[in-house]
Amino acid sequence: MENIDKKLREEAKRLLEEKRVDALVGYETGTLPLTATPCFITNPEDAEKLVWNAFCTQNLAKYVHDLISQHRESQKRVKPEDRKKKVFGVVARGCTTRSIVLHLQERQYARDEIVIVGVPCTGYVDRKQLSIIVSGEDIQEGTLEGDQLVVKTTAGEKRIPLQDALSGNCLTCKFNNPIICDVMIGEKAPAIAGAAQEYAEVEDFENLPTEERWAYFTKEMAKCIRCYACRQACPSCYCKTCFVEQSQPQWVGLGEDTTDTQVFQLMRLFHMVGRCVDCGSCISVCPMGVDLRKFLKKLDKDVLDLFESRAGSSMEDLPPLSRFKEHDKEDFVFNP
Amino acid sequence: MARRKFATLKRFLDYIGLEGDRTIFTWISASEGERFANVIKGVTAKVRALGPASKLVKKL
Amino acid sequence: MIKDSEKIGAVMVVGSGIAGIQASLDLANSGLKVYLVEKDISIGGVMAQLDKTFPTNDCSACILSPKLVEVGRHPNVEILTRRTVDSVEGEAGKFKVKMTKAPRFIDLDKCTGCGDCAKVCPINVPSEFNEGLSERQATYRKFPQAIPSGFAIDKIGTSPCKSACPTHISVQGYVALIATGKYKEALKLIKKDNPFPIVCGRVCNHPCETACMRGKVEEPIDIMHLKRFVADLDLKDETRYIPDKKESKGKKIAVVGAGPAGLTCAYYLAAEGYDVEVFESLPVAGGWLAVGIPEYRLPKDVLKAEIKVIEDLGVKIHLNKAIGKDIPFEKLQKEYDAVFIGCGTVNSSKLNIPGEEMQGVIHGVDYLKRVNLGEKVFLGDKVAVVGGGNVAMDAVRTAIRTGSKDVFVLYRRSRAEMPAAPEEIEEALEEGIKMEFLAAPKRVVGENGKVTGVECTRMELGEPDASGRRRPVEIKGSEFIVPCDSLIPAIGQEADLDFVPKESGIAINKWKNFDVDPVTFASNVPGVFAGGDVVTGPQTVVKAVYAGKEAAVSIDRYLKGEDVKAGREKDWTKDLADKADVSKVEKVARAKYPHLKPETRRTNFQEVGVGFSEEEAVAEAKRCLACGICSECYQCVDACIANAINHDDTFEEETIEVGAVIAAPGFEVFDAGIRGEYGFGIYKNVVTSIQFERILSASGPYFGHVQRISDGKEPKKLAFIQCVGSRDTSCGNSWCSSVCCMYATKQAIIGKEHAKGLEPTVFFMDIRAHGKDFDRFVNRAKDEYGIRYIRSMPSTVKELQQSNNLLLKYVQEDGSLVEEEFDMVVLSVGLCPPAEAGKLAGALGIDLQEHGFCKTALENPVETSRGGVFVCGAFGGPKDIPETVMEASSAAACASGILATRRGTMTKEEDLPLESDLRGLGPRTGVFVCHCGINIGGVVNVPEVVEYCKTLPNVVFATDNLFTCSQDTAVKMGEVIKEHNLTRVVVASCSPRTHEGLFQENCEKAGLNRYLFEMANIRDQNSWVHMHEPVEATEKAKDLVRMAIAKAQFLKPLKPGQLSVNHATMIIGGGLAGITAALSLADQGYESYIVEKEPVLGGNYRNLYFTLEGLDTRKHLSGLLERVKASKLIHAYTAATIKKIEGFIGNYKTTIATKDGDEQFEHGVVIVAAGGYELDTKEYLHGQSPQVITQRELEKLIAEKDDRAAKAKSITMIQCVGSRIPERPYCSRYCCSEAIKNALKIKEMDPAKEITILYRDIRTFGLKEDYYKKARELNVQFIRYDEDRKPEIVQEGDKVSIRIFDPIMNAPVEFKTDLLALSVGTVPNPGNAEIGQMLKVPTNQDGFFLEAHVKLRPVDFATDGVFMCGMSHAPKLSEDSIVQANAAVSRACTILTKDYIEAEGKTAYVNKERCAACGLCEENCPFSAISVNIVEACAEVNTVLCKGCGVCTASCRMNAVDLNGYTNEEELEQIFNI
Amino acid sequence: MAENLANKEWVPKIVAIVCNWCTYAGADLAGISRIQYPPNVRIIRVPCTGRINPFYVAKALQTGADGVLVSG
Repeated sequence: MENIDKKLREEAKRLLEEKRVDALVGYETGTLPLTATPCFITNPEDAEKLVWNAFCTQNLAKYVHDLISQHRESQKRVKPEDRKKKVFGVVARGCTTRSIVLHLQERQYARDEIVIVGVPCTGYVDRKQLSIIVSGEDIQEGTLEGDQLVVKTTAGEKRIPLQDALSGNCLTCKFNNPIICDVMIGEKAPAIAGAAQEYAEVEDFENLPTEERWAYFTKEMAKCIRCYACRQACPSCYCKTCFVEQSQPQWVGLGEDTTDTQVFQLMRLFHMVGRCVDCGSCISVCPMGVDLRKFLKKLDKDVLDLFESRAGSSMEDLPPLSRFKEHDKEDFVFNP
Repeated sequence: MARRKFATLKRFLDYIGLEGDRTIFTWISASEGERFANVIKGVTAKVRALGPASKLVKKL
Repeated sequence: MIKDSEKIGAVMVVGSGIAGIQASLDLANSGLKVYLVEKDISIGGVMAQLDKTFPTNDCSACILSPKLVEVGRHPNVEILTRRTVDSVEGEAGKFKVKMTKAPRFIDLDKCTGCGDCAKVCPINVPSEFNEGLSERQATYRKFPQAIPSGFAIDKIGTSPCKSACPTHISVQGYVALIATGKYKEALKLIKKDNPFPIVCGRVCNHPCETACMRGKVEEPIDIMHLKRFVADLDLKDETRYIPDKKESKGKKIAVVGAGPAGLTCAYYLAAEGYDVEVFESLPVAGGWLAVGIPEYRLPKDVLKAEIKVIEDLGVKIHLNKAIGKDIPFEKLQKEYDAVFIGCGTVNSSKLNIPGEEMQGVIHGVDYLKRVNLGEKVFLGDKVAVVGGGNVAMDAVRTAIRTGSKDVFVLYRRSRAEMPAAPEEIEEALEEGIKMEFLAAPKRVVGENGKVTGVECTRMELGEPDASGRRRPVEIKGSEFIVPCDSLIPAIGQEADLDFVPKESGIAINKWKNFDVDPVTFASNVPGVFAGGDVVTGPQTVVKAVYAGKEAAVSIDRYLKGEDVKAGREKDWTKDLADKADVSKVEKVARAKYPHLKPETRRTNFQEVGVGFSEEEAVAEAKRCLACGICSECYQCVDACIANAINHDDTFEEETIEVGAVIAAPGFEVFDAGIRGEYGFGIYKNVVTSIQFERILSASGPYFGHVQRISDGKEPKKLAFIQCVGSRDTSCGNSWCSSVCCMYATKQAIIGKEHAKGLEPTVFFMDIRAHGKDFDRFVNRAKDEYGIRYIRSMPSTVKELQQSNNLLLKYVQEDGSLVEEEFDMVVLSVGLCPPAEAGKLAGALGIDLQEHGFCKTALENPVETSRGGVFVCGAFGGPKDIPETVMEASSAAACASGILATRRGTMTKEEDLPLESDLRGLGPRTGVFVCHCGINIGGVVNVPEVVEYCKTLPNVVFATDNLFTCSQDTAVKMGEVIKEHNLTRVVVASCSPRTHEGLFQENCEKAGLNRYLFEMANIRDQNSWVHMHEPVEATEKAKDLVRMAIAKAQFLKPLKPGQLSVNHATMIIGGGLAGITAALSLADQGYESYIVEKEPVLGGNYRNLYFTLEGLDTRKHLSGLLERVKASKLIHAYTAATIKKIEGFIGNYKTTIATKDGDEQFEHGVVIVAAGGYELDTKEYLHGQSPQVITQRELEKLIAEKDDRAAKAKSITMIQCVGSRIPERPYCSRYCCSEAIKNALKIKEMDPAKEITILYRDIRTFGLKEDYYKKARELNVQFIRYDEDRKPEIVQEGDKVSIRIFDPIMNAPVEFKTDLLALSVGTVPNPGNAEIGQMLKVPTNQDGFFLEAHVKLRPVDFATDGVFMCGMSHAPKLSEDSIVQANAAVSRACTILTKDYIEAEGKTAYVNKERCAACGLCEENCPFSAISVNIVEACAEVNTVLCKGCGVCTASCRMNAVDLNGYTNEEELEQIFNI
Repeated sequence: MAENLANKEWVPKIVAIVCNWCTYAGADLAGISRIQYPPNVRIIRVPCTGRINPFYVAKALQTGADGVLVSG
């Protein structure tokens, strides 16, 4: 790890010094123990802040998108001849690069507006899971030692296998190395063992009776407080005005009606067809712990099954809803 | 593209527990008057078997 | 030459299949007026009958219908149906066309197409549209989506029965109604023309039966007794028919005589609203019917019932009132407004022989009258009746019933001449009455003034007299005495006119009858009319009825002060429907009319005829042959609320002036019956391909279920036999029909899709898949669908009796004979010249070629032998749909080339009022709910819906209309819009697909933007489909209207965008296609820029010397190039490449690089004619052996008389080199023709040369087949090889040795050849991809350009303003390129002729604030109409390109794109209102 | 749907969102051919199947449709 951080910092510093990037988005150590938070660096010296470890949760593509959009927006007020291009660097693990691929395919920015600093990934720690493991105790201190988390809480010190605390999506991740990158930091990470079972949970759910599935959906959606944190964290959610906030027509009621919440979630989820990279950002930020992954993963599975496509898996694998094949499955068609 | 959208939608609605037979997709060409009537009969029969909708329905 | 200024800016298009439609649209869209002339009742041609189209399996109806609607609604296309062209005079630029318009019998201006008429029509005839597999009515529409949508009546003339009936009842009509169980309607129909059906159903002389065409088959229909069957409904109060009486006119009419003439006259006048009084001297009404005809034929109570109906209609009958005696005639004249005299002939004619005054002589009339009035008259045992008429029969049969024992007839001629009805004579004989023929009374013999006998003389028959009967001549000295107790002379009657005083001045003729006008029955004295026997002398009942009826019409007209006679003379023998061939009609015996037995009836007055049972009547009625097709039962007239039906419609002649003519009459399908060995028409399960097409069609007779005709079962093994009536000299059809291989493949595939277990087999000679993507289609049929192809023609088809299966006998390629059983056989029938080809060619003044197709020019396949007359489609030779469409456009280009200067001179543009200012008004909705006659109103409670609408938000006005589409409602709608300040209009009626445009126009005319209109479909999708659920249908109607009103509040007034058009064209490629296009554009008056990358123009065409048909292509090309050079409008850049193309339809700017540097020009459209290349092959030692050359090189050697060709003794050709292989799975189309062309040329030079052609399938499609035949006749050898057994080539000295497996010998053969010519195929221009990118247009998987639609838009790209022609599209022959180039020009002209392009109103728009420029819309748009503006980071819609499909809208996650007319807000509002 | 049907046997309420060129035309043809079918369908016409936003299906269900038919 030390080694990776070092290489990362060197690379970041060089990029900034050589003006290959105007700013770099990465992670720094968080204020709480066993956390990391996104950071923005414009000064080569600040590269020292950068870290890359199992606590780097958020998908930074979201930030890259925001930065570029903001910059572009600001340039609209500048005379065309004076407009400036800015290049952003980003520390990107596999799922982040998938989002970047998606952004590129969806023309959110050009390839030359970003420099991707690829990092290998073995998964990140799920704070909610960790909290459960430590029975909800406050974590006062914590370190990662090899594949063990050493956690100090009011109840004492506890050693936890890292594997047990990893986020669900990481445990079955098939894309734990960057899809595309300009610089790769370190060696590629080994394949994740659980990747073969990535749809096991979805398959189990599919086999439940209809009423149980509906009950689960209703239960999960009932937790939702419509804080929209999921949307804010999601790199694929970049609509300027989310449909929830649109009027004429108003698509979804804003009140506390349960069906409105269900429809909101349903439609937001459906916007992820062929676009969810399973980075887990939405889940990690959800204050209510809604099991969004259960549903997102289903969309992922169907897109793979129906269209042989996976969001952001390569530049050539275009978003499935922008094209069709003559021999797409038609088994959903009703024939009386 | 529409076909792809509805293929996914149908599976997804079914997945979250809305009875699949409530949302039906099909193709009927301009020369298929008989088929249209049969589709309506078929859809009505399927939905009738499910009973009145209650899921996702907004109560006023 | 006609001066430009005198040319007519209109074109006549003859024939309205897809060719005629396409030509019309192109012409009308480029500023010319079009008359689309069709002999049938609607347009659409054969394509409307097809189920799917190859090779994409698109639904034919789906792709054709929009075209039908477009041409039907086009303001500059006048559709003239039921027209035939008689002559075309004049010359190109100005023709005078004479046409005949056949009657349709339904007024298209009034017909709403609701179909109520067809529902009531009792006549069923085989449906032509379903190829006889189902039936249609005589009132019909060919298919539901037909244009014009109005119905027509199929009537070929007056049926003989109707013509023969003196009262001209629609006999066929009531017979048909009886056959369908509509007895009341039948009675009503009869009484329209004859108020005495009870009488005429019993005692008529029924000339109708004499005329009946069934008589030619076996025996006529028993019409009279069928009439009695329904007439007896009048016997009962609850079933009788009394016509509706019109409002009283307050006028009085007197009728003298209550016989059939008088009472008929009274009946019709009373129904008209007159007060009629009848004066009768006898104590009973009915005249002769009451006192003449005996009870056993016409029972008194039955007659009374009939007269009761007349009385109940308001006719007053005064009995025992003799005019002249009880009431003076003058009094009638004075007190009544008109008088009708119908008093009959009451006096018996005298024999005028000695002794006639003796006791015992009683005249027939008096005798019958006394008996009928109830007197008991006994005439003694032995009674002689003199005469052979019906009165004589009545007298003699009455006599036997009043107790006389020996009763006989004396008649001076023979039985054959007897005027009495044959059945009367027959019945009399049955009753034991004797007849003494050829005996004439001379003297009454008696004793004491009492008769004891009559002396007669013998007669013999001489020459025929005026009546056509042979005149009796007395045989001198043959007198003999017949003893009798009574003698009844019954030889005639006379009128008694004494009651009319001489002073009245009424003219009397020499026969002592009133002298009246034969048509009007008016006497010379105004107000006095007479008819019946009193005018004609003794005649039949029906004639009297006719006189009374006609007199009633006259009196009505007289009293209204109208011309009494005008328009009433009618020749009923004209337009007689008696020409049908009845030789094949199946015989069905006439029903035996049930009688009382002679022994039970002869002693009493019981009615002899018992009457048909219902079952017997219906069966007898079903024997009717429906001679006239339409029976004139007038059910349709009653059913049609729109009053559109006119049974008196007639043929009319018309003349129009046009500047050019396009003949597109299509083709005729081969009559499979000619190939008798296949059993079509004999074996039920042998059908033609066009029938099978209907079987497959979802709208066909079996709703798309594949089934056998014999038992309706799904077949398993299905055989297609190809080339039935094609490539077949035995029936004179030597040509290839060009489309059968493909349609059979399509039918096999679709059949298999419909019936999963189907196992189709195609028997063929060569598979001709010579079109774009055709081979791929056939490969799919083989590989994916497992369809079996057998290269053999079955020799016979035999039916197996038990199963109705079919046994096919065929010889396999190796010579072995196979018998195989199939469940069903489809004969792939060929395309023949249209039946009317000869007549049409004569009328148009054009030549036909040897087979009867239109003769066309070698340089241009749409040119005929007459200037200004063009041809397109299968009339010029068999071809498929895209070729037809291309030719149609091409013909349009050639026609408009002549008339370019007259564009816009005959077209119309409407002036619309300024739109009203709607600001501040908000949604004020007016709702119009349509009854559509009873189509909606009969099911939906329309007033309830209207009331409901009034309660809905934003509705300020709601009303109902009988027909919202009628002209008067349109006016009313306009007034309401203004009066109520409506800002939204909602119409609840039929389908917006057919009527939205019409109602939108109404809005526009009232100053309301046409997009502020919305429709609810409460007919097609409600009342018609829920006919038995009126309550639910009404609720549904309310819901549908509510949804429409809800949507309407969000509608916005839209202004379609406009774009100016640059009138120049860029043509990419200067080959044959490119220069043809440039020249054609120049003819149209438009500038063009040809960009050719080679240093010279001409392309591949430069390599040709001659065509198969014999055109000198060198000369042709140099002529073209000279014209290009001479034209000021053509700018040709050679050795030039395109650097950049900017812009879109109407406004392109292109930069090209030339040897002199960059050039830039602006243009409005692009024609891609980038051509193709000959494949560079290394196969078969090409490039290594000097003996191996290409076909193209061989042509050069031949043309330039090179030694290499001249000295070669043997020449071999290999076909399909580089074509039809996995890397290039397409056919290059021309190679077979080219090989045969060269072979024939060589044989022409030296017949001794040995020529061998190694081929896979010989594809000399269409009329080229004749050359293939010729080559075989000239001993050119053809050896077939399979793809996996290609010929093997080895160099041997200065020869090439060839080894090939000969499938006929079933062994390999080896031979040497001096020259080997390879038919190498075409590859697409490698530059296509780059051109495609610049123009944003796609190429297909082979690298050729992809057209907008393979069938109907073969030269268009999906992107507007870009067209293609020549080999950029697909490999093709030079003539194909010429056609397509002209077609591209025609399509381009639809844009170039406009100054502005008008966009669709309902187009997409972008909400910039929401757009994140993700580009999904751009990727999804099929028309390249939306794209992301990178600078603005936002999508933009090009409204001119946008077709309003809304794909972008639905794909936009941000909801940044929305679609005018179908906005999210509008659509959601509908969902909220379900 | 209006109230006076409420006391009858329950009839499902079905929304059909259909393409103008195909299914809508097919529905018209059913009418022209007088082929009877249950009166419980409310058709919403769109210019093309591609116009149909999947959201409409959800909204139709939320509005209380018992079934939604999407047909191109």
